[in-house]
Amino acid sequence: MTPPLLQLSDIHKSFGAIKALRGAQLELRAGEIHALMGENGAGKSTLMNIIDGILQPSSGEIRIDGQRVQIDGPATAQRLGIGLVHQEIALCADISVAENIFMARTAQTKRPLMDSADLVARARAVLAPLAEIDPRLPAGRLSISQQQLVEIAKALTLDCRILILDEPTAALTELEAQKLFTILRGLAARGIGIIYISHRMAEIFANCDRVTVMRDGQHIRTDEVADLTPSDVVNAMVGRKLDTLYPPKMNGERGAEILRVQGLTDRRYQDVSFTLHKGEILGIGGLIGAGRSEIARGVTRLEGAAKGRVWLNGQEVVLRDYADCIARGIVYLSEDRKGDGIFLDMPIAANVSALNLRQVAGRFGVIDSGAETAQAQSIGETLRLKAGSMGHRVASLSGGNQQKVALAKLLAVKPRVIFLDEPTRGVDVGAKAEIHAILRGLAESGVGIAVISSEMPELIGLCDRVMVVSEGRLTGELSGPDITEAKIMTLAAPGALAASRNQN
Amino acid sequence: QEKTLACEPGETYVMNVMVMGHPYWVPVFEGFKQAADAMGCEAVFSGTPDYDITKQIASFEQDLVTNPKGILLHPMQADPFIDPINRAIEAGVSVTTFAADSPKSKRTAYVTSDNLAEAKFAAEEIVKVVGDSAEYAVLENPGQSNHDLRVTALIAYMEKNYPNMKLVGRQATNQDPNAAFTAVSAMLQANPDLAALWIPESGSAEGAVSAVKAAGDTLMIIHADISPTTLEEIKAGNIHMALNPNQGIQGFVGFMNTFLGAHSDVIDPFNDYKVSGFNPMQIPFVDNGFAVITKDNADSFVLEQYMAGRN
Amino acid sequence: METQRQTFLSRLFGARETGLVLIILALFLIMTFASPHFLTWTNMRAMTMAFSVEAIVVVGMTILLISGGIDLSVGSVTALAMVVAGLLFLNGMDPWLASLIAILVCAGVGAIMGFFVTYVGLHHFIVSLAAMVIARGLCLLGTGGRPLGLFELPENFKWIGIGSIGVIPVAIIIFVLFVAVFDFLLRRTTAFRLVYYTGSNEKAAAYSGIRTKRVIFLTTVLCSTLCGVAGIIYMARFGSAQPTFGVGMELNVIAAAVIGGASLSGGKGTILGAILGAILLSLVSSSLALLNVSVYWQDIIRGSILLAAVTFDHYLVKRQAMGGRA
Amino acid sequence: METQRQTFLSRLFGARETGLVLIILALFLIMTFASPHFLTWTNMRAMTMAFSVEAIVVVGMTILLISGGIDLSVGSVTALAMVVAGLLFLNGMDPWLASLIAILVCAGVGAIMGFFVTYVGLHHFIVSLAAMVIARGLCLLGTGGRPLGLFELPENFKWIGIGSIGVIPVAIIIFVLFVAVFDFLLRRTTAFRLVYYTGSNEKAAAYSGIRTKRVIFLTTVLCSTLCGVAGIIYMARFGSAQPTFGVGMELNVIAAAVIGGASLSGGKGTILGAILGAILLSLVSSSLALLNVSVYWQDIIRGSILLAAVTFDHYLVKRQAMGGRA
Ligand SMILES: Nc1ncnc2c1ncn2[C@@H]1O[C@H](COP(=O)(O)OP(=O)(O)OP(=O)(O)O)[C@@H](O)[C@H]1O
Ligand SMILES: Nc1ncnc2c1ncn2[C@@H]1O[C@H](COP(=O)(O)OP(=O)(O)OP(=O)(O)O)[C@@H](O)[C@H]1O
Ligand SMILES: [Mg+2]
Ligand SMILES: [Mg+2]
Repeated sequence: MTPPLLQLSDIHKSFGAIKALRGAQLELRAGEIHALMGENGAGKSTLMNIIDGILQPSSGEIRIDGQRVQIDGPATAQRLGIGLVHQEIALCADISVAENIFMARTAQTKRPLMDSADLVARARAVLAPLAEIDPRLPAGRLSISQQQLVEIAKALTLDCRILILDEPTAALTELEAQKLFTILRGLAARGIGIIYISHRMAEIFANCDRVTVMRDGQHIRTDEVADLTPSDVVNAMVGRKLDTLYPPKMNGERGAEILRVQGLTDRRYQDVSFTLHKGEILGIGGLIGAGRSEIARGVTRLEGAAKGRVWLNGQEVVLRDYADCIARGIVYLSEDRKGDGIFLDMPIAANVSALNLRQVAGRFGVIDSGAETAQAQSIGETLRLKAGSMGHRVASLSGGNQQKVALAKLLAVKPRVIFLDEPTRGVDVGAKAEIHAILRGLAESGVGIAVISSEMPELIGLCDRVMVVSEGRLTGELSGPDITEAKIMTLAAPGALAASRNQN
Repeated sequence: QEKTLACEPGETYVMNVMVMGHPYWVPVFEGFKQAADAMGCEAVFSGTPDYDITKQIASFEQDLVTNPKGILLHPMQADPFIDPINRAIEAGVSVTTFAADSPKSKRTAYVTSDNLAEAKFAAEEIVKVVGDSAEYAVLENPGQSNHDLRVTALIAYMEKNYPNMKLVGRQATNQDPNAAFTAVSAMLQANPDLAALWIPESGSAEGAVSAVKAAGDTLMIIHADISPTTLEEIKAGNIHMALNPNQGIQGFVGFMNTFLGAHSDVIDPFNDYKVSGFNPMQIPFVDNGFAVITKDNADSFVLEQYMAGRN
Repeated sequence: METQRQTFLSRLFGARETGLVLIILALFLIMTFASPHFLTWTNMRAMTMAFSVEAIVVVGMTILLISGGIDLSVGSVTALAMVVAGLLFLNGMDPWLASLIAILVCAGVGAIMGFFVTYVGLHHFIVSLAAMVIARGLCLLGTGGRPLGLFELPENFKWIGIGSIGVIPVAIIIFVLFVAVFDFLLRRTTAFRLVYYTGSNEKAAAYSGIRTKRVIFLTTVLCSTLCGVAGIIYMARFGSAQPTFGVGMELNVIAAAVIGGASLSGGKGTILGAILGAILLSLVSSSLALLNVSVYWQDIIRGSILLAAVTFDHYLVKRQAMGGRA
Repeated sequence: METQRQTFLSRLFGARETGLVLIILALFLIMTFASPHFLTWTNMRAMTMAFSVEAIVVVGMTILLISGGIDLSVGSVTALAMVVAGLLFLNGMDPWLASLIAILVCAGVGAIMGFFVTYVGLHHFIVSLAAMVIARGLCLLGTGGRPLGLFELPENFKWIGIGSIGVIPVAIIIFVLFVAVFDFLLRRTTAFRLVYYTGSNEKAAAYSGIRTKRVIFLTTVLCSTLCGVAGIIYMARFGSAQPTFGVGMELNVIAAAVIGGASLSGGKGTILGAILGAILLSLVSSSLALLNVSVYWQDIIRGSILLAAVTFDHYLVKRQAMGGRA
């Protein structure tokens, strides 16, 4: 019998007193797409970083083709044919997309001179099946989902036998995810082994061959996907049964209007009007680059200089800047948690309190660190935040747990209106259900909630009403049983607006 | 007790300066040591390596902690040292200043070369060489008092005595040869008739002479202080002359004054010192003079040769 | 036992500062054996006086560094305060009023820098470099390059520079006060917490509703204002105003802050750490002077101790960071 | 028409540099009218000579800044090269061999700094500050603080500092050569592209298999090596080795690079831009000297022009960036 392509056995890894991995194992065969699943903080990314040589295991062994290997860094990993798409996007912001994509090549090349034209042409070819991105733009100018696609393209250019993707679709819509899987299928057919990490159950079951589940740094089970049901996987991940993934939807009539936006217009979107009501969760759907994030950032005055009128609880308000919005209880959760969502180098507690320090301060603005910690602790618990202590830096958390901190930061101010941009990006199923329940509770208590999500099941399962954006314009609104994947996709497709106009 | 002029065993005198690494201090301290040896005293060189007044004051006060008999001080600035000097005097330490003064303090004496005399000499020399109706220029180092004095005094002297001498350039180059190179290059461009250049220190003189050479010009350069390079340029005839303070005598006389201030019991002058409580050893100003360095005597000013065999 | 001691120190100084405290204690111990004059009241006093005024500038620089800025003009602006106050006094103004105006002028310089940084969008480095040159030029212009003798300053004014309360010099009391107040403000108050947020991730801070431009503007002004305060105390101490004062001060001050844990990329640092950094630098200089080390060796030893101390501290902090996660 | 002109300049200099070129041209025009001596061959020659050697240090600093580093020791290391070569020469060594050894010593200083930065993990700022102090100490120790007179250097050696080929000074030719070569290397070669990647996002670069520590180590060594080269040319020019040479040079050199578009946080900058920055700074100084502006006004004017130039350039670059999107 031929040995497996990659075999990890009994891997241990600690960070100080935290044991991130406690005897993890994984076996990857050539030509398979192998899903790796586990709760936030289970140790998936840590294990992948060990395979790529970014981290060194405390103990354990790695075999490739049955041969024991020592991987001391990404350069060595590349030589062994390992490619990794990191969970956290890491691009050189000032450098062109094309150069970013071929960075690893440039590092290894024997050729002395750059050939920019050739680089751009090849980058275009790699990007073409994924998305339309101009390879000459500096990477920092792209939206977070476009950057994610560039990261994927980067890995695809590596000449690798083992391809690891750590939550590549967290910021992508199903459309891009489908394109990605088409490519991955092709690669697998050529004998490449693929490790695929995701919290999106549907993706796994539609596309993967086998699945390994981890919990608390340990191996729980490895099975053929065909032999499992989603609830088996969830069970293995969280160690208990999850009754329902989504909370019940609003029953009866929606309540009073909380927020009304009319005629919102800026460079990249025109004439956007919508309302938020008590008891109701509004979804905002659309394709990548449709302008959903920009609309939310326009309302909250975070970006651009949008024209348009806004009413809060029936009163027209003039919002000057985001500080103004926060003062009125209108908040926005960014889709780019690392870029503008959290303070990586600061303690968790200080992150959670950032939006309104007065809440944890006594007289004369003196911060009560006890109250600050307690606040982070209590919100952290409801979000199932896995952290050693509230005094630790956010940078030491796993990706999903960082997302929970970003969310906790908003919830801490008891807002009246929340715009959530990809709120559950990278969050595991268990915590996701928890977050959805919290959102439902908030909506019922009279908080206006708008959720931008690229994950179709989330839009469908969570929202009472979905408005769809295409090319900077609202193309339609769906509610109740009309919220289906097909209808959303029709409205989201480019040219949908023209099509709908033609119908009328 | 017998009144003699000699040190007790272990009696120590300190010479305290700023920018201790500067070569100017080397022959001064050599003179200081020679005098100390002659009197059987210990000599210590101290101060701060930096151009930083707070650090020099701290080092002065730290000197006091070691209980010296006297301190020969080069105060970086006059007034900031009033209080420290007076406290030292009160504690029974004799303080003499040299090369820069703190006139409002109670220091017993001030030893220096007379910058006004240097400036006057330089002015007369310029007039002697280029005539009394010519163009001249100066480089300066604003903020350092002796350099400042050398320049302003020369300009004032010229205005008063040779009204036809025209000052066509005045640039701050702050002892930096590269800055002097730039400034003098530009001066030569702007003033084709420039005849003479007065520079209050040697660092700028090095840059100036290389600029003059680079421009293929000839020009009378006269500067104060000396460095090995300017010495060579004097020998080569590219620099007309340098005026160098008599450093050895400055140190020697400086020591003597400090020492006498500490041994004032041997002095009983015809004045009111007993009732006024002053130290009888009071001299407002001692001129240690300066040397004129030209092609002819340049060989006597090679510091390396002088220091060879000494410590 | 050892752990207990470490915990005690850590609790007293905060984990980040323990390393520096240990290094300083070690130097103290060595110096006490090396020189009989070291552990005397006069020497301690002289050593403390040597950095106590500059420490006020260190406070301002640290806060600015935390917000993500930097200021090269501190030396010139300190001199500018002396010169402005000195000129006004010489023209017959009350020295306290003159000082207030001088401090306001410094704040104005800070405001201009802040304007160029936040509203024009230039980098702190280049703006403060220009300010450094311009402020120095103003000092020269105001004085003709010569120090202003201010011997006539009234005693009650000079008191802040050379007076004592009991045996403790007023300048040292002022220094302790500034450090204590700003350390408290920075550690505990909401207003100064915004400085950390802004420096840690300016965009995330803006996305948290913090008016980051205002924060950066104000820290820039604060730093210049503290330079002004330092300049006034120097003037009272020296009884003169020196147009060339403080050349090269910026490197010393930034070094103190960085040794104390501040980062040039913002978001990190404490006042206490920065002051310990300043103490370390000053202690090394003073010790070398006291031991009368040859000047030709002083720089070499100073640089090496600096490097060794930072390296040692680095390893200590790294080890603590590991343990600290527990 | 105007657009066309802009495009022509942009194509010639790259978009980033056009603003600076315009500012320099404007100053040129003004000076040509202001002084009849400005646009003369001798003046141009003198002005170019004034910055041509420092420009070599600017090249090294720019590359280091792009990689995310910084070096405060450039002035001392330049002086160290002079002193080492001077001492060896005075002890009878061939000046060319002595220079080579001096440059290697400088490279060694860079290697030590690089070691502390990459393998120990300290910040460039503090490491190079220590190196600055130590290198200056070595200069003092080697010379006893006295400049070394090297009048005896053979003519063929002095030629690199003061000689000419035809009418063009050798120092200028060397300068142009260094700038051209390094500009080409940095723009076009794969090896130097890695410097940009490392400086732009060290983590991303490391994940791509770039040995970022090695890149940072090498740029640190390169910067010190170029200081060594500059020191040797200075020595040949001045015929002396000055232990105190280059005090404060670091700020000037960093300023040139930053004006030219380099960023203190790495990943940005070009050699051409930095050299234009150096030219701008030097042009202003030379012009003020040529116009014989009062010493007391010079600093004020210099600082203001610097600020104005950077502001103008900033708006130009911003507008271009906007336009580029259309
Ligand atoms: N650099 C670090 N320092 C300290 N702890 C760390 C560090 N990196 C990871 N950890 C801890 O190791 C554990 C595993 O983290 P890891 O990132 O591997 O989780 P994950 O399974 O990828 O989770 P997610 O689904 O949220 O991405 C977490 O508890 C995390 O806090
Ligand atoms: N021509 C352009 N100029 C500037 N930015 C652009 C341009 N085209 C696309 N972008 C970037 O693409 C992003 C697309 O907008 P936005 O993020 O609002 O879309 P979205 O619907 O939320 O999709 P995504 O999933 O990409 O976030 C913008 O944030 C913007 O940064
Ligand atoms: Mg992960
Ligand atoms: Mg979006």
